[in-house]
Amino acid sequence: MSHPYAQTGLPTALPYTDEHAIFRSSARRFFETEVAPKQAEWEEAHLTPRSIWKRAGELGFLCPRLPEQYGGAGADFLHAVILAEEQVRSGAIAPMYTLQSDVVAPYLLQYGTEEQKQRYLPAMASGDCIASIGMTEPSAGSDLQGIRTTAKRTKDGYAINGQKTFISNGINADLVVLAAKTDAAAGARGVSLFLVDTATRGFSRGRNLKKLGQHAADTAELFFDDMRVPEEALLGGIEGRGFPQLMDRLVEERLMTGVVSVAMIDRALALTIQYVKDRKAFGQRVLDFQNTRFTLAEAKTEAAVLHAFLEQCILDFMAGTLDPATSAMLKYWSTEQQNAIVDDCLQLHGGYGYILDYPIAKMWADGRISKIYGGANEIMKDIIGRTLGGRTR
Amino acid sequence: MSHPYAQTGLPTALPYTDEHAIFRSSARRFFETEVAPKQAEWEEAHLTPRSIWKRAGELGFLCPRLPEQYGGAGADFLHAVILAEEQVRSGAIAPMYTLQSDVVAPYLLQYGTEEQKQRYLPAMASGDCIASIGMTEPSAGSDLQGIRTTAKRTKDGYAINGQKTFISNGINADLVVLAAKTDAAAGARGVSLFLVDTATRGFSRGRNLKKLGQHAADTAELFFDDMRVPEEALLGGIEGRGFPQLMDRLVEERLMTGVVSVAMIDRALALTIQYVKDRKAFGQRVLDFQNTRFTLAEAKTEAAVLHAFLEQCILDFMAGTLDPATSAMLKYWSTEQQNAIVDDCLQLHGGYGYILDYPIAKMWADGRISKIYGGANEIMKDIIGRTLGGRTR
Amino acid sequence: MIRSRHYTPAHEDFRAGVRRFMEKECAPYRDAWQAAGRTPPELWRKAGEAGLLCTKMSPEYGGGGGDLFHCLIVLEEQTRICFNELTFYLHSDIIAPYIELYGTEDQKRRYLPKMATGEFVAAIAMTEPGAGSDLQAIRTTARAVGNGYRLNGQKVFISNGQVGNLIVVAAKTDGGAGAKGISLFLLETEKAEGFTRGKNLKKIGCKAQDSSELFFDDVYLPPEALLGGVEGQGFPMLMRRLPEERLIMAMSAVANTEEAVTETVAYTSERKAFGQRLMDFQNTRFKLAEAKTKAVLGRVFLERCMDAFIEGKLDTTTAAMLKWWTTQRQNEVADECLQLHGGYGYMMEYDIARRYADSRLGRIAGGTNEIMKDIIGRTL
Amino acid sequence: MIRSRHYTPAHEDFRAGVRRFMEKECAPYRDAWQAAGRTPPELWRKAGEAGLLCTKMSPEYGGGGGDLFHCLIVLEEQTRICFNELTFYLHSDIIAPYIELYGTEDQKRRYLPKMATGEFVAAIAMTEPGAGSDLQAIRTTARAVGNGYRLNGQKVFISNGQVGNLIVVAAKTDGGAGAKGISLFLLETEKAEGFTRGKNLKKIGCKAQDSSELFFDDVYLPPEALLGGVEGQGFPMLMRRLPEERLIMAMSAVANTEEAVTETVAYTSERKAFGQRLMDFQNTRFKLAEAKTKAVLGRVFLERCMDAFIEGKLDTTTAAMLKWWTTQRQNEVADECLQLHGGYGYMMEYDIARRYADSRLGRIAGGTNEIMKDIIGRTL
Repeated sequence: MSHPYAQTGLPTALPYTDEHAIFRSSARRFFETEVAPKQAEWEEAHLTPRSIWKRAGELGFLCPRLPEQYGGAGADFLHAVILAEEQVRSGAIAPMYTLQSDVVAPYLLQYGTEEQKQRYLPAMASGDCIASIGMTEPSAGSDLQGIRTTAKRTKDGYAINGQKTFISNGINADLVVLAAKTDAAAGARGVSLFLVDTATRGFSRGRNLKKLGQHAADTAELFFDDMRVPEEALLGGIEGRGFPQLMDRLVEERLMTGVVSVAMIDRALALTIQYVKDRKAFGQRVLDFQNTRFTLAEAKTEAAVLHAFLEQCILDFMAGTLDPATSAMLKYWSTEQQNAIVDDCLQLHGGYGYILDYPIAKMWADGRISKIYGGANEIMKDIIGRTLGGRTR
Repeated sequence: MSHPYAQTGLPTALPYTDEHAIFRSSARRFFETEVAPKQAEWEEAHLTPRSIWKRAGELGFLCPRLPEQYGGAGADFLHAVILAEEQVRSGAIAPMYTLQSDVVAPYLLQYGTEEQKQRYLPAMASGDCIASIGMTEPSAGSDLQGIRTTAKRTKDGYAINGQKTFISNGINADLVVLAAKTDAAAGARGVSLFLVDTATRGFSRGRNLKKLGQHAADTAELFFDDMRVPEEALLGGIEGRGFPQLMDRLVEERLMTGVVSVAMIDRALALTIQYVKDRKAFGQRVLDFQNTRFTLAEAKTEAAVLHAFLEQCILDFMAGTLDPATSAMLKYWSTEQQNAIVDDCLQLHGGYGYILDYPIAKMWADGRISKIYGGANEIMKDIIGRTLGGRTR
Repeated sequence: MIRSRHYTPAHEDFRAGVRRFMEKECAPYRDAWQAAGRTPPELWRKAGEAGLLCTKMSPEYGGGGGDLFHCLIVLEEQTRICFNELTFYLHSDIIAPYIELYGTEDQKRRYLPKMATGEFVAAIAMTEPGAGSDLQAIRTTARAVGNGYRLNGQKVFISNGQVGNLIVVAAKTDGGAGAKGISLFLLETEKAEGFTRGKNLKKIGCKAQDSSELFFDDVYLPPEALLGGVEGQGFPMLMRRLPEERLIMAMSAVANTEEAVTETVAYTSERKAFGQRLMDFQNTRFKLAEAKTKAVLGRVFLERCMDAFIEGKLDTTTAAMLKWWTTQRQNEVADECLQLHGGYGYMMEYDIARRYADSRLGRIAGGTNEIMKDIIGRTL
Repeated sequence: MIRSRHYTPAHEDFRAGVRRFMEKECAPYRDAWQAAGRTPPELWRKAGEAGLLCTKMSPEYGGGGGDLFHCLIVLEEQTRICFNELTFYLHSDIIAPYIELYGTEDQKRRYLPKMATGEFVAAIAMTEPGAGSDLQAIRTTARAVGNGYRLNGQKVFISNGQVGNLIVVAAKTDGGAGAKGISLFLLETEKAEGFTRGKNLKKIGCKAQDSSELFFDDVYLPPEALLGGVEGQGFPMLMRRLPEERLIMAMSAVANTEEAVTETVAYTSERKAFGQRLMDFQNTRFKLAEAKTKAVLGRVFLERCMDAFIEGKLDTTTAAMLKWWTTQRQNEVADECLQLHGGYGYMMEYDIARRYADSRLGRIAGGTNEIMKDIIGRTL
């Protein structure tokens, strides 16, 4: 059996079962009928309503991988893949469910105390609690050790001061997993993560940032002005673990970025192949021009290569053997190809490609951030570059 | 009037006169009838015979820019351009006349003592003396300050020890302009240039290096084993001037590299356009495929852009205003485009493109060094990068 | 560095005036007009008053009597404040010349002075839903009725389609005659019954530049609406204008490429990461060196083509080369420069984000770059 | 790092033997054979003896009874010593299967055992001066005379054309029948009157691999020379073999890409400039990171396609994707890696110079990459 979005007849290497197929078709129905049709409205609002988070929770589409005791379904990683693929396929950029399910929830599950898990995870799975990650600062992008937000010990907890920016879900967030320095002198070892309730005094949100694309997804600055949090807010209860905690999670985050980018490529190709078949110019179909066929043949091949690589990465991840450098290759290459292919596809749309009524135009503007987020691709090359050496066989 | 090899109908910006046109046609005759037909023979020998150097001298094609008192014709820079273009156009890689005329001779003319000029320049113009530059060492490529060859003061001169590599004209050379350290502790200020007669004891030549292409051009290692040279061998008579002397000459050398690369592009395009018109596949001319037309349209445009830029650089150089960064842009961009375009042109030749009977195959192998010689393109980017800043208007 | 050699002191004075205008009358309203999706009529009147419109037009008709460099200066100065969607160039340097070069004396007297003052804002309507770069395939017709015409059809992607009140429309006066059957008409929108504007299209960038579909439902055109007074001249009129139009597109592309480099040099010289300035990373310097090289080559080629144009020697092929090369490089450089801005590059408050979004249009508009390559490929 | 998952201990033993053979019997003679432009017959006998030929062929006919990975291992080990022009794969994995799959029992018995021992060295003659990738346009004819054939025509770019003594020739048995008129013949060169070899073509790289024109002037072929014994089967026979042939080309491309990266990592880790290791420059690390990514993606895609092939599921389109992508990347990576070697990269004593020269062939041979894109484009 081939993957439903495979670019070739190659059989999938992933262990999909019938249950996955059922899950996929219900996810598809949800995204196609309840999420995608609202995108334009949410883009105007630059926000998604809480109701759609609740709805996803009801249907089991939030945090399905959590154990049942924390509100999840104990699902495997392929469920996360399916959800991401189906959301992309429907054309819905927002809500950023994967941020909730695949980025934030694992922090709590992996590092949190039992109390922290009980407090937040069921609410995240139900959609009652919307979560975000507070890492990036105005003066520190990919450079985590350069953060300036501080958490100073008080009698019964911490006083947090600082500022974060580019925070996805920042406007909606009830919970922020916040990186702060508990020991300014200790470098990487001085960074700790906190579970911050956004109802806390001293917390405030800045503007909903205007972005080049991804308009339905809220992105905010966050401010912390002598915000007091209790000791129990420290993730895992031990100071100075923030940096390794963040680092450990990156492999999975890059893998999810790859899943999304490959799905974007699949969608761009599907849309464009349809377009060039329908559209005529100079008396023939646009597909009939050799330039069109070659351009799409190249894109389809890149997609096929990426499918094979992504599946291998997923298998390795599920087996616990996906390493940082390989995940960095996936993130770098998939996002570069996504941008290049979407750009080529836009060009094949001619003037319509620049008009936001056409999905390819939105995909172009939405997708540009992928070469930057989750660690800029220059960081990926740096990671790969550091591991060079030795023969490959 | 447009340039004879212009890629568009744009008029040339260069002040060509009738005299230049006559010079061009006699140069063309020389290269087409006396030089190009011998290439295969010289490739086998990996060397050009001294007779063809003498012949070029007789005809006034060596060092024409030298003043008459030193055996030249007092010609302007455009004569150098014409000679380089016509040599490339004829398909002759060797002899490396431009190295003699446009690289070595200017060192002597600009920095030499009157005695040094009298001794070498007329012989270089007549072809009796073949010259080369000894800069690169096994452990120092583009890094001139890292050279290890030393020239130690003796009673009446210098004792030179060391090794050079990749020396063009190295097998034929009678004269080497040699970079050596006269003061190991003084960094860049410790480098001096010497005029070294290759008949001197202690000088020896290594192998004629086997290269990827450019087989008719000799390239050698040179060894200096306690070679004694008199004080008068020091270029200009003052120690420690070598580094600025080398640096000052680089602008012109990069400009000549650009002339050659653009001429290579013109030749590749002319050959390929002819080929795709003559050759048929699947019942039509290869030119009739859209992929062929687009590929060549792109190449022709790059050639047109480069012609405009090269002409501007030549004008600026003749006016004394061409700066290092602009010359680096020319060297970097023209050699990148040369390689990319020749590669595309080879591809359009199909299987024939890999066979050395076809000139495009040789051009591919010959041309690859251009991204490395005269300062690798990474060095060019470094030079450009250092001058960034400030508005352009 | 190679510098422009063409500016006289008068040009520099003009530049200073344009810059003041851009900073005072445009920059403060940029965001508002982008949100509105259009520029207001007052802007056009003010631009006319300030001498920014129709700078090349003969003073006899109220123009500035300037040259191609006035057009370049306006584009450079609007580029500097990252306001690529100001369409003065379209009105002044692309559309007005149709009337000045091809119009009857009556047409010139009627329209040109008011175009110079900004009372008339012009648009040109060529492209149709089924005919992008393929002009001969247009379906809009102007059927002779009495001594006038009835215009029927539909246009798309028309810049100034919302704000324009004078529209140059390409239509077929003779459906059977192919290229020879196309004529141009001057349509004053206020009087035009049956003329409607579609919605203002939302674009990736260039958001203050309105772009519309236009509909013509049996619109009556008097005989004097026919540009030049002779039918069937539309195609050669359009063809003859293409080199200059592509030259103008390249001006914008080159100016944007330069500005993107300049902004990014400034940004990377200040911004730090991992303990050093971004500019101190070799990757940053190399990428900017590549970008700068493209900017400089584009500038030199542009100026050479401008020289040739002024001498009457710019051919269609060379103009096609210039258009695709400069817009392609503009887009590449904007992409690299955005990347060097990191997350900020994706935020619309940074000009590089806007420049990137704007730049994507250049490879499509004015004939896609594939059309340009086709033109060049035909001459091999 | 993702690693190959397919090797059994038996494979590893085989690899060790191949490596010994390459180091002992090939590496010392590489330069001499490259200068000669061909490999000597003894090499083929020795390779047969050592079990390096026809590793996949059934033991019934003298083969090794192995799988696709034996072919990969031979290619990997010859790539390691940078000897891409050894054509064992062509003989063993491209040509021998024609006879084993399509031949009559007599043909199998006659040729296969001697191919396994290296007594017969095979070539396949398809391409003609006027028909590169366009097989249906071939003009070589095999005219029926008596109960045999007369072969007339000309072939070009035939690998092993000088050293081969068994040539599979594609010819038209029915000039009017298009693809259906093509048949394959087995030509033993020693007996073939009227058969001549043209000069050994000089190539950019792969210099020890002889490549020739072949001429057939009324060469008599007995009836049993017709492969499979039925006329008109040539085209489908060739078509069915294409996926595996392209898979084999990709094996070589991927192995070369990996070796280029490995060599360049070693070189840049040792070589210094401006006071630091080349590897310490960010540009070097980034370029090698890009190259390594391409190598890894190529390996994963290759192995996936091999899995599919073994399961009988590799289609023509996917094989075409694999061929162009891996050969394109091989060439790009060789170019970048050569550049990181500086002047040494241009010297033939450095393997990277040879790899670069060799790599250029992959984008042309076995159907140009444009043909691959055409195949893929047709399935959109």
